[in-house]
Amino acid sequence: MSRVTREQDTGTESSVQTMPLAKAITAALRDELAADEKTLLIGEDIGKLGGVFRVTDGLQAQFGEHRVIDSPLAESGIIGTSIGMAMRGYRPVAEIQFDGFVFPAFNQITTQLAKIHNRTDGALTVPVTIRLPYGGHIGSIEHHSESPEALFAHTAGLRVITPSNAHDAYWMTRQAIVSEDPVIIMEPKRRYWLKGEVDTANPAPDAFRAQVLREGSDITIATYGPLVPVALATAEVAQREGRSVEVIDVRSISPLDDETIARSAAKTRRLVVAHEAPTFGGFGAEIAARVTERAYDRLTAPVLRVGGFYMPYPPSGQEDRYLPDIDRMLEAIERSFAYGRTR
Amino acid sequence: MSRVTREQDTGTESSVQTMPLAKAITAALRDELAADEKTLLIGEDIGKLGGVFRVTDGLQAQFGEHRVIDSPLAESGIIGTSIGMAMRGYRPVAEIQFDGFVFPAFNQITTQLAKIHNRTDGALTVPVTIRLPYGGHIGSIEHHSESPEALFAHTAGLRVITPSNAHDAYWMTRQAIVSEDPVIIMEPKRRYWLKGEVDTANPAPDAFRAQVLREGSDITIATYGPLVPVALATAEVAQREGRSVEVIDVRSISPLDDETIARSAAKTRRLVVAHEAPTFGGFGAEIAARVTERAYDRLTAPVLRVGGFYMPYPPSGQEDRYLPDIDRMLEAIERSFAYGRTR
Amino acid sequence: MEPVQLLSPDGTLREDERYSPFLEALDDAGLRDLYRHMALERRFDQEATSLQRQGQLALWVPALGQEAAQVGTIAALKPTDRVFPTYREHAMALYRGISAEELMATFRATKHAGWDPHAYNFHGYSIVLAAQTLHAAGWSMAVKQDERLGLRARDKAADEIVLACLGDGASSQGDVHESMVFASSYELPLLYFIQNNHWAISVPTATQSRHPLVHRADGYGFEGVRVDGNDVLASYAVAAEMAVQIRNGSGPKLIESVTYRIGAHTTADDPTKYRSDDEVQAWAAKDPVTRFRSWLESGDRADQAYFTQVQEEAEELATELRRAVLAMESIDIERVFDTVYAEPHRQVEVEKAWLKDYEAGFAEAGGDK
Amino acid sequence: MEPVQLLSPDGTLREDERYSPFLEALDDAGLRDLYRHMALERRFDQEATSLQRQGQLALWVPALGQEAAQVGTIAALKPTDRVFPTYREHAMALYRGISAEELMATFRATKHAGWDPHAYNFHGYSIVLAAQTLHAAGWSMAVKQDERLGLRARDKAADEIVLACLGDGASSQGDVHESMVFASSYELPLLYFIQNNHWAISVPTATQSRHPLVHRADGYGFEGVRVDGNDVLASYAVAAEMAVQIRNGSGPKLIESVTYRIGAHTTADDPTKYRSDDEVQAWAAKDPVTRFRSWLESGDRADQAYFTQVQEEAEELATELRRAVLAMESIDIERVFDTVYAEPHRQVEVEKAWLKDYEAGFAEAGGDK
Ligand SMILES: Cc1ncc(C[n+]2csc(CCOP(=O)(O)OP(=O)(O)O)c2C)c(N)n1
Ligand SMILES: Cc1ncc(C[n+]2csc(CCOP(=O)(O)OP(=O)(O)O)c2C)c(N)n1
Ligand SMILES: [Mg+2]
Ligand SMILES: [Mg+2]
Repeated sequence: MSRVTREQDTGTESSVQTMPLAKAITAALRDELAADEKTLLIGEDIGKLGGVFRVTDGLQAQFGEHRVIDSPLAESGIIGTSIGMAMRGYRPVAEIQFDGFVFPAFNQITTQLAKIHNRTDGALTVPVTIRLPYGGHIGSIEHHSESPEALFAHTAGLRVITPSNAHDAYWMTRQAIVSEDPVIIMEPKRRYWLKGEVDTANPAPDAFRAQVLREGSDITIATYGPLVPVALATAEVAQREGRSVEVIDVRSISPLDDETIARSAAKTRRLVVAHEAPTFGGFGAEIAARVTERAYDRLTAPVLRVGGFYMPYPPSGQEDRYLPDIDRMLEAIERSFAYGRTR
Repeated sequence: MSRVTREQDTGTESSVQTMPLAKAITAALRDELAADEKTLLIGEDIGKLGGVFRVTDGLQAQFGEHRVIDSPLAESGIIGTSIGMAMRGYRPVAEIQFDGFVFPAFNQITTQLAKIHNRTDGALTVPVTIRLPYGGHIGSIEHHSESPEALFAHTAGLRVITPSNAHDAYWMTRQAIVSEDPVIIMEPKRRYWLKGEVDTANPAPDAFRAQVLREGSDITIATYGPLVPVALATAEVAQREGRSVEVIDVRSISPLDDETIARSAAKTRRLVVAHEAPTFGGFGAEIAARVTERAYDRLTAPVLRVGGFYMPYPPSGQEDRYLPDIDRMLEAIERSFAYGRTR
Repeated sequence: MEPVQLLSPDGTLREDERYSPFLEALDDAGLRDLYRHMALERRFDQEATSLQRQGQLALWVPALGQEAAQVGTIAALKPTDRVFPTYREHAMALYRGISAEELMATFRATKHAGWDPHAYNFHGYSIVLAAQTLHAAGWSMAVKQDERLGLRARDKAADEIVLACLGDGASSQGDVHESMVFASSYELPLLYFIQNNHWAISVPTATQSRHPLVHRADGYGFEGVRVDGNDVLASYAVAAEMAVQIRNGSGPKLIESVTYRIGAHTTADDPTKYRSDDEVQAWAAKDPVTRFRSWLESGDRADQAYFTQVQEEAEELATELRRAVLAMESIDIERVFDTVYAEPHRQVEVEKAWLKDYEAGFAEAGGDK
Repeated sequence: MEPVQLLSPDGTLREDERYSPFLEALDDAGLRDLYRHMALERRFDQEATSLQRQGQLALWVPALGQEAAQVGTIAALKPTDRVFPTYREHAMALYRGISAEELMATFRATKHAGWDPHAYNFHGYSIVLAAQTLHAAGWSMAVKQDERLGLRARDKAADEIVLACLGDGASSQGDVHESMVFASSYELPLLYFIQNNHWAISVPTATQSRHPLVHRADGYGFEGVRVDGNDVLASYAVAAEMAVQIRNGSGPKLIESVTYRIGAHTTADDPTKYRSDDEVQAWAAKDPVTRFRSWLESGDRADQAYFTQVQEEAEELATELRRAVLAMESIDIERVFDTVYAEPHRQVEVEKAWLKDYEAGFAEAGGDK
């Protein structure tokens, strides 16, 4: 990871630019393609079209069709051939077009990609990066709004990360690509057009750590990806109501930086975890169980979870009632404080 | 579910027989094949061979090759065609040969089987049962010892159950087949030869509820499938050491009978959850998070989890160090009591 | 392999020993009706596109250019034959009588699927590419099993065949292979219908296969035929010929219908990024609707009054589409809760109740949730 | 399609215009060596079976009967060609120099895979059927990319070809299709080698395909050839001929090697449940090793001393196998922790430390954990 983490501010002309999250990823891909000829992109429609979200726009024109490869329409094929290329020293960055279409590749991801380094006792590394746009609130049709992170996190051998802002998106993408391990980078598609400053000379914190985005003293909200801006907005509202909310961007699902979250929970003594995926069996359960164990004596309420309902992602006409929003987070905060009162 | 739950003890000749768990499943399949001509079995090697575990032994001879169907070697095909048959009114019982080979079918299970009833606003039901032998401790090679229940439980639309004894195996299999919903019945393969009494006239409790198998007053262990006998043995040992352990067989992963577990935890004030799957992101996290929420004011220690490590299932030469056993459960019990002391 | 063509772009009808006899089933009214269905779909499609532009639909997937492929094929089947479409078979869906409202639910995102498959022997659109090809194989297995069980009179069961639609892009998916393996192994009454419209979003067919897709059938030992998908008569005749064989127990078959997607992949797509105007113009010149209309006109099989009447019907359909779409409201999330399972499920019930209480709290507080 | 056969079961060598010239590369020593490798594998296999019976192996997967298919094919490749095996290619593995200890790790369950693929250009056994066919395609894409990048001299890169092994059963998996789609789309230097040994555990090949598997290649537009897999010379010549073409840029090809699994599927299997003794006997009569040995003997290409020497070498190999197996111990779980990731991972580290403390507790207490 040296190249990506060692880079330093040169102090000369400004390395800071404001851009949408999607374009930060484009920039990261461009910079990695330029830095290492063994890095290549593969996926459906990523070439001339630049991907359905235009994240790879212009990259095939710049690097050629053998480095930005339009694949046949076959997700298992995309991941399976990426594995084969990685075995021979390449760093394929595979794009899966939408969250709901990752499942045909599930076998290659779970039984192969995740396990090959371990299976071969370390003889083979498979530094494949999988880019997976995920999450809802884009008003789309079925299979275009899902959040399958829990289904990857449970399988050891994969790293699963998700940025929430442009600067992180740039740096976490680069760190994912240079990692020797397979990394699934889950891109919060409803935030693709969220603008932010990207400093290409000052690396974001380690992609595999959480980050406290807002300090507070009464309660902590830990969330990731698309809900981070919601949590920050919730904290604003709560502030007006006299509650000081600490907001943690979890950033990395596997590894999980439970240390940072538990430290915060131990401080505020209350924790709410939020994600778009259904609560039941969701990754929030892992955070809740783990932090409860680590900070048990400090907590004054159970860790509460805010998530999607136990249903297939509903028709988008109903997604506003399905998705966690400020009100749902506030409700959980209130519920948490109710415990404090009655105890 | 009427046929299966309504049946009553006829009071005439004995309906009780002692048999291994595997044979209880055979009997259940035979009885359902006999009861409904629309029920059929499909899978790899389930015909003449009777399946690699001989669970379907003799059924093709009895019911013919069109009701006990040897399929091509293609798991997505097995589940995908089962869905198609179910759409037309059949009740396919699909066998997946081993836990590790369910992943090629993951797309059909997750994006199709689980969602079709919901997608069609109830117009189509897909009463497919998937039989999935799972878990370790059989001294086998890679991919033959996994526990992927958490990967199914998170997807709404599937029911996931797992019996731990012969009587349950018989009845839960029959209930799975007659359910109008898709059911994944996870069969604890290391317990296939565990004998027990099966009463074919007195139904086991509802397949979708948990069951208290042993009452106790100091702490509860909730587990399922292969670890149930381990938990019962642990309770015996603990008893000698003066700890009264309540043991719950969770039985149903989705739906989860959190009521029964939380009631017990509220009574004993301590809960340990155990499964073979890796702890990280495992289903134990859901039980822990949910029960903590429900019984928060009663608990005197965090819910502790005993599970596999975050690694691919290791070579079986090391499985004894990987798998939760009596000692690991005892250790968790001690850890739980340590909390009680320090608080 | 040259695609089977009966009506050439310049309007001449060729004789073909194998296929022409199948056109005899169509009298002038039948021929006109093919046109009518194509014209209706075209108008419907235009209206849907404009509704999407006006923000009334989440998405639209135009079928422009593929009307002949779809209408010819579905017209050759019986209403009892079971169809498993992709998401672009609007002409087929309308042919089967699916209403504008039912068809648009998916695209207005008010429901995942808008109709009961059993009511039309026509399944809901399938978004995960190729998954439906396995359902079609399973359905076909069940057709054969019904027959064995005597659940339908033997010839009644033997009568039903199944159509599995897929695109050139989807043909690369593993599920298509597994479907064909099952179909050939169990000799299923299944017709694969690949609409090779030259593009899978931005990816040309050559990326899926340098070799004509029709040859995929060779791998499994069943027949495949390439047909000019812009020729409604060839589309009809080839499907009709195959349907007879399949009904007679031939086992599976495959049609590669060579056609062209004139519009964008979906309303979210920008085809100028990946294909030339020349290419689109060249195909527009082979337009299936005008080709067939000219032939009808030239042969006096339809008069001006007929075309006017069809045009009026098309306008009515467009009006009805617009009315239906504007009136359509999303099903409630309560209904979504109720259909996750067919039988009661504890977590679903608890969450549904929670949401009710939660939203009621806002109502009490005068909020709008 | 009749399988290519050069050496008939009765011991006559046929001339074949296309394939016989490829035998010229083999002098008598080369021919004898084919025999030697077959004989070594056979003895190795017997010993492994008996080790399994004695409880020293978790499982064994006999390759008896498939020696010619495997040895002929691998001998036709260069050592630098990359092989992606299934789990039954013991003759190939031994041919490449993989040691008894390395080979048996999987089967003694002491390690998942026992050797470094880079050391032998031979990948670990693949248990999830067909997954490796996609890795082979990806590897082949990388071979072509190396060449484009000039990372190897052009002819050096063009020199490497890839062998993807699979069974008749595995051929039904979707991954095989996707692999062939990629291979044909990108014109990869990839040879598919299907050992059709007539059974996938208890399921006969006909259930996977009523049509000879060799035709699967037709679907993608590349060449497929059926070969008598019990004829080591035909196996060699066909693979050699194809290798030349692939090296010259032909793109992918497929061999269906028709052979028979004489033993059980694995030591856990009971083949009497699904196949007749007659069938097994009929195939035993076509034994590839005795067929070739008779021919070597009859043509004076090898004398008795040679066979005795091979037999001795085989006994030594068996002894070494037994020794190695009995001495092999499982890697420690610590090592498993260390290889889950290539870079540090918090949860893995925490759990590894926890286990250490936990087990240390037993040691202190005088327990045995
Ligand atoms: C499994 C899967 N992967 C990706 C997609 C995204 N996607 C939707 S349509 C499409 C192209 C399909 O092309 P084709 O099969 O030729 O059908 P056409 O759209 O041309 O009718 C893609 C990639 C999907 N729906 N499902
Ligand atoms: C995906 C997957 N499904 C099922 C299995 C279980 N299984 C192991 S070998 C085998 C039969 C394979 O037959 P074939 O491909 O003909 O190879 P052969 O064993 O005859 O060499 C089966 C079903 C598996 N290993 N992987
Ligand atoms: Mg297309
Ligand atoms: Mg075989």
